[in-house]
Amino acid sequence: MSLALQTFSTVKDASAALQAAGARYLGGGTLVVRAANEGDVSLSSLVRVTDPSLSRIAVSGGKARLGASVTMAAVARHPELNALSPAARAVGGPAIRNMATVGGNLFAPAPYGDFTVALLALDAIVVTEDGEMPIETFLTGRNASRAVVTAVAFPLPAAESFRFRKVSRVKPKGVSVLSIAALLQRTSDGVVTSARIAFGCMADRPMRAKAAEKALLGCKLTSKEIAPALAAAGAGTSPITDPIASAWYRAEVLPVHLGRLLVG
Amino acid sequence: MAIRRGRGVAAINYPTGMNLGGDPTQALVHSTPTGNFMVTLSSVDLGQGMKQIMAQICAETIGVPTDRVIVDTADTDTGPHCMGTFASRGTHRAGNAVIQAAKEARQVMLEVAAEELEVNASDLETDGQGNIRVKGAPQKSISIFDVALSAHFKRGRSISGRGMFLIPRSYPEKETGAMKPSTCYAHACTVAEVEVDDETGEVTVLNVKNVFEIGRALNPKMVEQQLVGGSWMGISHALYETTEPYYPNRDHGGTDFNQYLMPGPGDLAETEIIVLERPSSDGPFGAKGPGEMCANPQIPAVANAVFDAVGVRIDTLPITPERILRALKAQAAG
Amino acid sequence: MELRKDYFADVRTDGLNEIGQPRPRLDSPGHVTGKTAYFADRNFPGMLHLKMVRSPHHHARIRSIDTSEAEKHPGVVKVLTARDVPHNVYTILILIQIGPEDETVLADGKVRWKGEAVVAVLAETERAAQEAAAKVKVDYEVLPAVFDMEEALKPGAPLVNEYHGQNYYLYDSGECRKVRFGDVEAGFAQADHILEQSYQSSPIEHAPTETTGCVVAPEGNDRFTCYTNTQAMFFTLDNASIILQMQGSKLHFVGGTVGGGFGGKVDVIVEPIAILAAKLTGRPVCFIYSREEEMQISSPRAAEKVVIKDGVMKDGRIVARKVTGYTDAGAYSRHSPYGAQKGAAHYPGPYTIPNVWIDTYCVYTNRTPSSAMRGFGVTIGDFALEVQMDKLARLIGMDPLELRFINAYRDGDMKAHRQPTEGAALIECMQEASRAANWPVAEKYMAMSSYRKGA
Amino acid sequence: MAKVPVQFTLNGSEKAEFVESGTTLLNALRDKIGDTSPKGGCHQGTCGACSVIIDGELRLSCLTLAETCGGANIKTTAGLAEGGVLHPLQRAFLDGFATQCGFCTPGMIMAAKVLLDRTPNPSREDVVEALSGNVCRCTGYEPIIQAVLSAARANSQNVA
Repeated sequence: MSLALQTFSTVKDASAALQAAGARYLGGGTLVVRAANEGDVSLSSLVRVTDPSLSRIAVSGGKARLGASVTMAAVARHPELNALSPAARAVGGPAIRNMATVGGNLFAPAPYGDFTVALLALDAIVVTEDGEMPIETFLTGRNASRAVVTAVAFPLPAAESFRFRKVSRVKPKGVSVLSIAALLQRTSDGVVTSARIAFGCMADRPMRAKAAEKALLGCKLTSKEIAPALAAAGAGTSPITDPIASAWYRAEVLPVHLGRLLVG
Repeated sequence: MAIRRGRGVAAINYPTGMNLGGDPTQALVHSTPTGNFMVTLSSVDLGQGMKQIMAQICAETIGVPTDRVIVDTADTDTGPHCMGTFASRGTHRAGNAVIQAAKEARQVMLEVAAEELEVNASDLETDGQGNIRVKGAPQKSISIFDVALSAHFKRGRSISGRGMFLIPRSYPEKETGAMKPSTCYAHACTVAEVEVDDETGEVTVLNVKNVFEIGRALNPKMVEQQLVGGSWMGISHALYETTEPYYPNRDHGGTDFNQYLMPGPGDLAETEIIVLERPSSDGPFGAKGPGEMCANPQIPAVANAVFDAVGVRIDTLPITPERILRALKAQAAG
Repeated sequence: MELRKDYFADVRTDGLNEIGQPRPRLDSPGHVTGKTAYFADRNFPGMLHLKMVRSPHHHARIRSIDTSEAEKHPGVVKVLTARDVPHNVYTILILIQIGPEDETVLADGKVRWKGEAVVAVLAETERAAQEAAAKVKVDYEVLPAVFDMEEALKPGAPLVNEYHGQNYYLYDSGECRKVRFGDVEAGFAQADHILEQSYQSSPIEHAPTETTGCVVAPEGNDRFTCYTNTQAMFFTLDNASIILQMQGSKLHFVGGTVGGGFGGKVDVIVEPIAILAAKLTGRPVCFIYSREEEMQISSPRAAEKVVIKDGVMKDGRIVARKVTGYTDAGAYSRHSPYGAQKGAAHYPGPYTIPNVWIDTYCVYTNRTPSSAMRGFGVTIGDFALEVQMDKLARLIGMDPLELRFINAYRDGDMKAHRQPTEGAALIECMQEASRAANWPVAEKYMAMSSYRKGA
Repeated sequence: MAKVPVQFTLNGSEKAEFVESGTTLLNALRDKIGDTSPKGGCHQGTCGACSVIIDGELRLSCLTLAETCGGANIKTTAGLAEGGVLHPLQRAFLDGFATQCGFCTPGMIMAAKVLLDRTPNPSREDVVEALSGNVCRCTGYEPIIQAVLSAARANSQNVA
């Protein structure tokens, strides 16, 4: 059996085709075409959708909606998505960014999925053809997910309230030792009133840093005041071990990099 | 947090050619009817530039410009035996074989020229531009083009030569290890300067100053290519590379260029290369093999620089941020 | 780059016409236009794709192999096992009389490392070959494996390779290659300080951008042309001739344009089986390593352990050096016995030391066989030696560069392997490095020369 | 095995071929069309040797299915020289001794071309970023970075 590509104009039709055994959704190709090239014979058909709305970026009223087929390059160069640009640029080299999609990144296993770390901190809504769900819910169940993701939506952060940091061994393009995204609301004198922090590589998929978030409330972003948040950063994490770094190393440097993101 | 700076030095030597010898290489050289020269080999160009260097060696020996030499190599139906491209042997072994073959061809060429000019072959010299002239009387000359035509169609001479280079094999004496591993050695000294982040163990190599002694830089731009690339690989070996990151544990081996770590274009150290030339007694125009040794001295130089910066010794390669951080924590724990 | 012509000008003739000139590379125009032909740029109609079924275990007995389902898979043309290979047990250095033959082309009864080739599948497409490979059933009895060299050398360790009978290569000199020079124990007794340190490395991949591979085409006259990126044409041809029990005149190898080697393409792994496949099917065959195979299946640079014990005087003279080197060969020899031996010749480094004792071992473990890589036998040794030099300098409170001047070899000095030093240039390299790096050393060192002893 | 038609413009000329469904653009270019300038270094999207330009954007042909390129305008290094005259990037790689084994070169040149098309006067940082998806094992990258910078300078001099 050869590998068959099936092209549909609607998500609905594609979704039906995806029910077949061995069918996988083709986004940018960086995950599934690679798997096929590497001899994953469990894959027998690739399903893609040409609906142009999947590639649309809509920004209005302080909210952004990114179609699932929007590429990292499209996010990175969009003038109204400046806050997200560092996270989009953190994915791959230029060619990968022209291919890798927002939808695909949601499924990328650690150490990949840096953009999803940002989406998690932004409390994005994942839109599928079956409806909408919070990104945390989506990530928890993503391995079993059969529904086609069509978009993600999130309130646009003010540039100064959103921070992103990816740590990699190889520059400028290397996969993550870890990545951190933080959405912080602060009073005019700098006191944190709300915090959403997400980590990459601290589990098999992006995760929230709830203990650190909580410890940050009421703090100013000084080395001294964030210390309890850094101490709590590792709570609930289960970092991956891979060729890039061990779980031990990731756990050790997580507070260091979180501290630099918050104070630096 | 502190970024701490340190520097380290290392000095090395490296044997040219297959250890203990016994690794022959042959070359054939012949002229075409219009005085171009074909070098026939079975040596392999891995990208280091073997073909170009053999062309220059042949050209220098025959006395023609390099663009009149064609290199036909790595076809076992046409090329004579070569042991292979490894052990920094290509330039040294194949170069010697090419010189020998080219000298033989040159001798025939001069003999034919001598007949045409009605002088003794020993009175002739080449001008390097494609002409043969009488020593001391350069107006009396003939082009190599005409000499080759004459050899082919008038005088029935084959302007050709055979070359073979073999360092006889040495067998180590069992109890003392007395042996002759190599006939010549290249040398290097590298000073590396690094910055170490003492909270993360991350190392930045700021600069490396490499001094290489390579016998003879046959083509300086190509020597530079190899030395710059080698210096990068040495740094890469020092800090990044392994197929088994948790050796001897066999798990988590990288399977792609994302997982197999090497410095990217944003990680480059400022690299200075200085070349010295002490010609070897048996190398082609004194050349030694710089291909392997140029990637060696950076490794200990970087290791020593890391110690200089943060006071911990990492005696296991690669010197990863994790190994440094563990050592720093052990140091702090006293 | 700076060429410092003032050094050694007295022994060198400059001003040649072609040598020493930065002529443009004749291969570069092909590279920049994409026209340079690498082996995989040759495509033949009807070419078959070879995929290898590999061992999922580090060490296991093969109880049975069932290829029936794979053979029936659409697009499959041939499935090869050990019994198809005429001379299945081989070793590449047999060509220079370094045995024993200790490795199989396709596993026969046993696998000794995870990734070892067991069955070769040939199919019309790469995809069909992959699908069929997944249908090959191999029944394994998993055996205890050993990964650590020290463990492997202990009595009672699992035996990695029966062709050796013990977990180390047996040299004519015994369990290791030895160098003995002077009296190392007397040297230690005389020394002001003793420093013994251990160094370790991990396996390293060549990572050429072009993976190892070949394309074989039957010429129709009982000859086979093998387009290959081997680093050694006749070495590969002659080994293929032995493995295939085929006269060398039947083989025609074409190569010589290689996308990076670094020592990774001298193992003769892909060519023999691809030629055999072409012979048995009468079809062109390509066998090209995937990147994953290049990373984890092709031989890496060996992991090494180096233990150095030095006796040093307060004035910086090293009076005794004992080195024990261990090369992790993995499951099979390939070039590792040669590499370990090269290490023995290289120690004690570019220094003149009166009392030297070297032992280098080539050790077998259940991992990917290691082999040649840029500088093997020396690269890791230099790391160990030169870190050791730094430690010695700090131990006696001396500048590390000055310590090296004191001990540097010079013309005429006797090396530990009993060859007099010729053509030394270490001192001049260090002098130039001292200047370039602004790392000052005492004037007496700057006045030294490799030409003769003493200032 | 199902064959499907693919049709696109390659370096200015129309190409139409039948390939097996699921064939990558890399394999279609190399095996069917005969343009072997894109190289298969990993088939994983991690080395950049297969880089081509599709409708003005740098893409990895090893991860792009040929069927998805219908009507596309594809450029490869093989089509870069016009009328036998090398492109300034090719010239710069040659003059700058920026090739060794040459296997990464076509991909590097594609990545650099996209950069210079959009950013005629790039900074070193721009060049580093543009080349970051392309692996070179021989050169240590510096000569390649210098070649791209030098091509940019040559271009701007020609324009001026």
